[in-house]
Amino acid sequence: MIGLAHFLAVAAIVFALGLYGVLTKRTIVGMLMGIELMLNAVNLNLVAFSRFITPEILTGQVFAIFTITVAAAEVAVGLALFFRVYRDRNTVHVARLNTMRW
Amino acid sequence: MNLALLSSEIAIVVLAVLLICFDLFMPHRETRRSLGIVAACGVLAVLVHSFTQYGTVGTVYGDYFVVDHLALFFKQVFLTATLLTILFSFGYVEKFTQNKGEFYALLLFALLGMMIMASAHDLLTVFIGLEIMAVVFYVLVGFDLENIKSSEAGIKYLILGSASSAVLLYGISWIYGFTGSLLFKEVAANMAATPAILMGLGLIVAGFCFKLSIVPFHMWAPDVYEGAPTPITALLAMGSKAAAFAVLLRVFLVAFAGLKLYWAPVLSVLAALSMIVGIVVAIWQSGIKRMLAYSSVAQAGYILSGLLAANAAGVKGMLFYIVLYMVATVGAFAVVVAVEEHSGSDAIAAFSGLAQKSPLLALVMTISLISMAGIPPLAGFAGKLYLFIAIAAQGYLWLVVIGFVMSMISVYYYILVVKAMYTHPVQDDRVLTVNGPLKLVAMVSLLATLFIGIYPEPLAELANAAARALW
Amino acid sequence: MNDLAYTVAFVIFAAITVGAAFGVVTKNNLVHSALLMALCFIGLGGLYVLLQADFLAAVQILVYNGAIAIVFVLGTMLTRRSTRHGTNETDENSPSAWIAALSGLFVAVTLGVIMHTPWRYSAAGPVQDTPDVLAQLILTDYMLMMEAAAVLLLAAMIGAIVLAKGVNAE
Amino acid sequence: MAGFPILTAILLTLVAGIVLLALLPRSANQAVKLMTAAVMSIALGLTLYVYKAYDAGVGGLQFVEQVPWIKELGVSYSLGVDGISLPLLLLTMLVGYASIFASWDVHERPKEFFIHLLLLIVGAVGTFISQDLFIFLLFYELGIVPSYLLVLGWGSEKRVSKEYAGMKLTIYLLLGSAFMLAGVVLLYLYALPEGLRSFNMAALAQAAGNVTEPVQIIAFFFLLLGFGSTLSMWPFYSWAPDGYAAAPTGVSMIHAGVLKKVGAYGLIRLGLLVLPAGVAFWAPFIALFAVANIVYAAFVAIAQQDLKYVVAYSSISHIGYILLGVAALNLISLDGAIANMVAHGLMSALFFAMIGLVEVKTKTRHIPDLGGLAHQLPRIAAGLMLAGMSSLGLPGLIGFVPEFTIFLGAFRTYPVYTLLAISGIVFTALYILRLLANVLFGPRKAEFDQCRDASGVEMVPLVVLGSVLVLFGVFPQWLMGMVNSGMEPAWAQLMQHLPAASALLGGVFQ
Amino acid sequence: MFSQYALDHAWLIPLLPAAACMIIGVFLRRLPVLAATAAIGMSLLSFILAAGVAAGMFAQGITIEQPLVYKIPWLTLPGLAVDMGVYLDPLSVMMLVVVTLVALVVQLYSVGYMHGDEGFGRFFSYISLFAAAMLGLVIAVNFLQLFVFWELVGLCSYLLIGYYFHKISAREAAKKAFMTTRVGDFGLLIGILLLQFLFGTLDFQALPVQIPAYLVQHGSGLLTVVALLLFVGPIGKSGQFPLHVWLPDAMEGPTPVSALIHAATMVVAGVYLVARAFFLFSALPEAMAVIAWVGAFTACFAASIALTQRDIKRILAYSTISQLGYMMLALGVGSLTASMFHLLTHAFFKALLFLAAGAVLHGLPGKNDIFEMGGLRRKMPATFAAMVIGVLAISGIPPFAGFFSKDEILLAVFAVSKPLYAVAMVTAFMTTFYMARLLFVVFCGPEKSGQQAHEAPLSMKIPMAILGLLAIVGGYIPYTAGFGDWVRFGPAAHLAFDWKIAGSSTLLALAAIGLAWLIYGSGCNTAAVLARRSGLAYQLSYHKYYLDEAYLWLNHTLVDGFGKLLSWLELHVVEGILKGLAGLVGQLGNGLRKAQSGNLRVYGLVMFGAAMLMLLWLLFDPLLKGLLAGGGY
Repeated sequence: MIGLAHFLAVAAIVFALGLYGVLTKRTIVGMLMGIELMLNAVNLNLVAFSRFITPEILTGQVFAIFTITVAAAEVAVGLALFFRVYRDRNTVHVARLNTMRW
Repeated sequence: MNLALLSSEIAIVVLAVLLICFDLFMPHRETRRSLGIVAACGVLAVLVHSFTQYGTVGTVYGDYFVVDHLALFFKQVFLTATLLTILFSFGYVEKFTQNKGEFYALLLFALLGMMIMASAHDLLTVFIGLEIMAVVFYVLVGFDLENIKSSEAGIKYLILGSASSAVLLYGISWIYGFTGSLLFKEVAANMAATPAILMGLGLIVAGFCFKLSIVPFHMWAPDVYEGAPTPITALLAMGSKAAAFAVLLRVFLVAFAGLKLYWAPVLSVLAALSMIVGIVVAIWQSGIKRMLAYSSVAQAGYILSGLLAANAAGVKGMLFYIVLYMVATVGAFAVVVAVEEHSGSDAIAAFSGLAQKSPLLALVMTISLISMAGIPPLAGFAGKLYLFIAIAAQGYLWLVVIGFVMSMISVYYYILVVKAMYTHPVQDDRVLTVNGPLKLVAMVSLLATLFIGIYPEPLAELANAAARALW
Repeated sequence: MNDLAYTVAFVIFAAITVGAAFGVVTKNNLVHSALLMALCFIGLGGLYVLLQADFLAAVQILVYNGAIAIVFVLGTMLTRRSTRHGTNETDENSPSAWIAALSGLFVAVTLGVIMHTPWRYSAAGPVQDTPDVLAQLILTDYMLMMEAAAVLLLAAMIGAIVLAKGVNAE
Repeated sequence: MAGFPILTAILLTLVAGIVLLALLPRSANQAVKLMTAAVMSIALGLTLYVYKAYDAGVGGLQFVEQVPWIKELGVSYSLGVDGISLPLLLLTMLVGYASIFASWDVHERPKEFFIHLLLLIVGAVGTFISQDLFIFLLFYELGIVPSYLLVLGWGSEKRVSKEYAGMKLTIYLLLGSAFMLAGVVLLYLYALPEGLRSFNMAALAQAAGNVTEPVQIIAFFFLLLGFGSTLSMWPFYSWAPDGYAAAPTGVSMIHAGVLKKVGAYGLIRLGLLVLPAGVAFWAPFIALFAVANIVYAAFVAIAQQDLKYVVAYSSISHIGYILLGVAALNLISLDGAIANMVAHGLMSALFFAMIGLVEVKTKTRHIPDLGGLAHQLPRIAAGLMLAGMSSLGLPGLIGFVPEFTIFLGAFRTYPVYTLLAISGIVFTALYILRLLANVLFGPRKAEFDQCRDASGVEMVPLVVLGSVLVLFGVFPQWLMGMVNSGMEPAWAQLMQHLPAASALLGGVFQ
Repeated sequence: MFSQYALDHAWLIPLLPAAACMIIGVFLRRLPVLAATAAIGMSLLSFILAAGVAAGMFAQGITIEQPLVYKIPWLTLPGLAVDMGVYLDPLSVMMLVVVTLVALVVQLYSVGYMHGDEGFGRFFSYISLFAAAMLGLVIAVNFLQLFVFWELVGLCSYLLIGYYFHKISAREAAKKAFMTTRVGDFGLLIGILLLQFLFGTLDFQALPVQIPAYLVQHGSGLLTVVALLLFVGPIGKSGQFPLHVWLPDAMEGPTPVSALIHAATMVVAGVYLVARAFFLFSALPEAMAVIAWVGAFTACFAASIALTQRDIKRILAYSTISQLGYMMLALGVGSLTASMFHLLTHAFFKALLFLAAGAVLHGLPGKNDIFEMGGLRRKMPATFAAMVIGVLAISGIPPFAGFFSKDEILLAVFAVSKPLYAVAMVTAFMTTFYMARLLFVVFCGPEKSGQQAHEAPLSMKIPMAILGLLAIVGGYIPYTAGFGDWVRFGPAAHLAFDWKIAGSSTLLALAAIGLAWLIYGSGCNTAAVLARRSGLAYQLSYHKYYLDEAYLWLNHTLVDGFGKLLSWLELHVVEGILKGLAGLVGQLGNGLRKAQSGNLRVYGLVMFGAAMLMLLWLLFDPLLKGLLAGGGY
């Protein structure tokens, strides 16, 4: 029987994969994608909890909706900044973003 | 439901939207200082208004949004910080080639985010407030289009910030999952030290520590502080940090109060690490903004330590410290802004001979820095005393010792700035002109630092009243 | 829906989600990654359906697939690269193995947590008409949050425009 | 004059001086100095009145002023003097007064210089007259940043650069005070129960018995670290020689003469009188450190070639006597320790003032380059001689009686250490006599024939400090009686708390 | 009556010279005539007062047992009450008279001797200060007062030895004097502290009452240590072996100073202290033995050095050391009377000898080697006469002053210990020999070439005459006037006379004079031959047994070396540790700073790594704790 644990496990794996993406990707967009994966994992978690823990109050789903909203806002701003960086330096590689260090 | 409780927030939104509209209809060549003045006046009005809200404690829309003394206290801190930031950034903003109007509007949006955080009484509201503030700050950090550092800082802040938001959210989801609620009170009621809760706790700590720039989640701070437009750096240091603390207080002292046994050791280590790392790394900095960034890391460690007391005295210490840190920071950054405008550099070397060019600015800088270091008779000392008395009473003597020792070591790099200002020769003979609002901010900071240091009681009373709202 | 079908559906959607997510982070081509991400979101939408969150599944597919994934692709295009190859490669300097280990450890710990937590399952059945309930919730209890989210979107929009417009627009 | 807040008046006079100085134009060289001198004169006059009007027969705290300050922490603006603090207040004023005149030759940015100098003095005055720990702390570190700036802006370089010396001084003192503050926090927390907590020193001293022994031991350890480094206790003295050598004359005078004593004062007021069990535990270590101070520093002083370094190490050596007096833990040695603070303050200030003059006149402090100065500079020679003689404890000068009483008291507790300490007077004599011989006596050197002897304002430090050295030397009761009138009641109070600690004391308090 | 007035105002005796010192120091430094007048006037007044006190003492029958004491509290602390005051008994009155008299005479002499010196005023101010301090010492009512003035006379001695401070030798000698006596004071101070510690008082009246009881109760062990520590002070001050080395060097001071301070008064302070504290010493046989032997050895040792010295003042200095040894010896064998009697006569004849030597040096500027002088008796007849009287007096030829006192000592020693007596006799022989040597070499024989010697002026002759007279009659008169009835310890000690001892010592002295004549006076060239023949012994004596060199080595190699070693440690080790610590903090900062590489990925990795660690901590810490406690979550 598929239960809460399975959904949570899927969410955990997706979250971990997102994490891996954020930490290994070379470009800003790749990193942003990793973040999106993490946020979606969170959403899955929330919805799963909503279903199994508080099925009559949909707090988790409401939260997930807000998460989606926020994710959209973040992506918008993120891509805008990504354009700025790209225009400024003509590169998309994060490793090159080290004007400021130490 | 009492919408009057929301009046401050509504006023700020309206003000922000109005600014955007005004900006649209203003002639292109206008400096937009008028917008700044409008913004400042508006914020000042809200600040004044907020004092009338004392005594009217209540919640709006269920229990999700609460207006109590603690929230009011924090809101006033944010309002003051924003007001002072706006005042000293007139000159700075005029250097932007465009988007000056949006700058003020966005500042107000950030302020709104902070204010929502201050009142948040559930994890969702916390999250929304946090995100408003964070997203606006991502924009503001990257706002200086002329400066490639600015966009770099912005994207770094955004990626790390979003990732940490995701972590925070993931943590929140576990808490929700186990307790079945997002409201702090219900969370507290359904609390049990299960793995899920501890996992959520750990992730939430990580998420907040990022916003607070607590070691080892601080690594974004130096880069972002350095790259961001200076007024934004100031507001990041004062506002964003204070807002995160506002939430932290409620989360840990209301929602997670029962888990003190678990989070206190972790937070004590993090606080100690912040004090140590922030200070030893700051020693090496040659740019003042970066130095202040590390210093803010250490200061966050100090403030965080107050949480360990988990009682009104500790919270009072934190609130007190937040205010004095704001006061000192605003003074320091006002001077940085003035010097940056004058010399185009934020290197410590740019401060050479400032005492001769402008004794007032040099004095303000000195007092601010020394106050941050916590040397009597300035405000920083009173703040540290409140904090450390509270936590020592709970047995964290080792942390007190580390705190005092590190604060004294921090004098080393603060005093290097002082030395540059007072003993190094003037580099050029250009006259340093300081505009009125900036001078006003500097004076306010100076007097407040001295006053709080010598007569801390009024502020302590205020902080105490605010702290009691938690219990 | 019987248990077996439910299980099969879960396995399929879970496999899609996880497999696509894996592809997102391992593919070297950004466009491929973006498309795989869309697939992943579809998988997630399926899982939402299995969780009786049909409205959310719809939102998921609309917003994420329709908006976010597309924004990513567009963003990639806008960088005006002639070839898409190597646009999303893993940084050779990053200690991938360690990061993989970290992620693996994270999963392991999380699974441990999931298994060792005494979940307080609710016996109540799921809400059938989720859009209605959600609307109720959002416009009453979470009214303020919704307003705030609106402000957030406004601010993000202004910010994105300011940043994307750049200096040249003058 | 009853009820007139004279101690506040002293403080306010100095603060008003600072404000007035800040208002003077930057170029007003002479006016700045005159203003400072006037302010100090008024303050000194008030202090002398207090010293005279203090009723030693009654003893205890007098001229008390108390205004609630931060009620919730138990802080009050509480000033007052007793026999312990009054001599030190007088010392501060005398040394401060002399230092103003010793700094008369400052021509570079005099306004800043004198503002900073006055800040140092205000800090010291405040610590001595405050009867509230919080107020004490406010003043305690007031001088540190100004000291740094003074060393940097007006100092000189010798063994190390002045940047290094100034930084070392600053960081050292601050690190010490970090521990001190931790100790204060402990003290505050454990002395009185919540709700009754107070920073009032008298209240803390009354509650001395409440603190449990382990806490006392830890708290005293912290205080010892803090006050010990201010006091340049071995092994925390390293800032002092370089700091003094690098600092301008007036600052060396105040630092060696007064600010160091703040450490000793704190150790007695906060450490000894409030934490009897703590002090009993640490006393043997303090005694050991004291002997190390005395002997080690004396030997190092023997090998120094720079006048200021000799005196700096000498001052470290003398601090050992004060520490020994504290460690001996009996009334007479404590009397001696406090009186020795005054004695050492005056003599080291005089020493530094004279060395400053020598440096101004001859442009060098390197002993082998000097010689025969008694020919050209007889007055300065007399000053150095006076300082040197009181430093080696010549009876008839201020140094003797305090040292004698310390030895007398310490002998009871630590006979061996005391013998070693007394042997210090031989080594002290050795380097002091060498210094005097090599600098003042010997063939006339032609290169110093152009030097004019001290005259006019330059004589003020010599006359003021010298006459007090002699006066208190000839009439030691004026000093010792005052000190004892303060120490005796405090001691009696301490004795009430001692049963708790007596197990540790091992028969020290018989 | 004047004597009553004097007794009541005895405190003025030290204060008058002190006033002179102040007046001269402040107003009259540049006015030589007035300065001298003030100093001498004050000295005269205090001498008159002292004489009045003496008269009063005789009239009122103040004895050792019933002293007249005035005191005022000086220091009153719990557990330490110290008075300052006047202690008048025959012992101190005798000293008062001697000191004021010699001081007066020497000051008179100085007017001539120091004439034209640029530091004339300074000289008189110092010497007045000295007189004040010495008188204060003499009338001390307790050990602390004594110590206070003891140190002050030391200071004056230091100042006056270094009077010619442009001379390196003078400044070194001054330093040496101070240092050496300081070593003695180290012991004295500890002794005083112990006394205060043991008895709770330092008073000269209270202590004698307590000591017998203490001895009965606790035995003499600790008290002997105390006494010996106290005795270290006199060893330093009175030039006893091994701390005598400063006294010959002290001759760098002006000759009147040598006469007053380093012959007649200050150096006997040590003897006086032992006499004053005789209630303590006499109760402790071991301490007495030590004193006796130290005294005897010093006497003999110093005399043996004096045999070969060439500097006229150094010879006298060693003679002083030797005579001080004699006095100590007398005290050590228990005869306070003999010791004090010798102190009295010695003050006269030694001051006389110094004044005469001063006259020689004044007449022959720039020379002090006796072998560069010669045949001066014709050019300086008065000086010669004075010298002859002095030599005869010190040699113990009857009826000169030294004869009586020396005989008393020999008598007392003979009664106690034969070996000591032998030493004393040998010393007496050597004393006479080297004094005669000095006399013959300087005044007899041929005149050395190119000497512009001239006789001393009247102002120097009159003092010499006064002292000459005293050196002649100063022994006989007290002897007959019952000195022992007054100055004594215990029962009245009538001055005895033993023909055998007196005769043998006189014969011995005459033999020594004869031998000296044979070697130095007769014109035969025996001196050089003798010097060569006696080889090692001569070298040892001539180089003062290399004691100075040993001390120098000790001082320069050990003390300085240790000091240098510690300063090296200070500069390199202590500083190194500090810099190391600072560097450590710095390097920590630097390392952490390097982690801040600007690379986003590193930041992320650190953050998530830390978050992971934190999770593990939070999850496993309670687990572990729970397992240990036997439960789960």
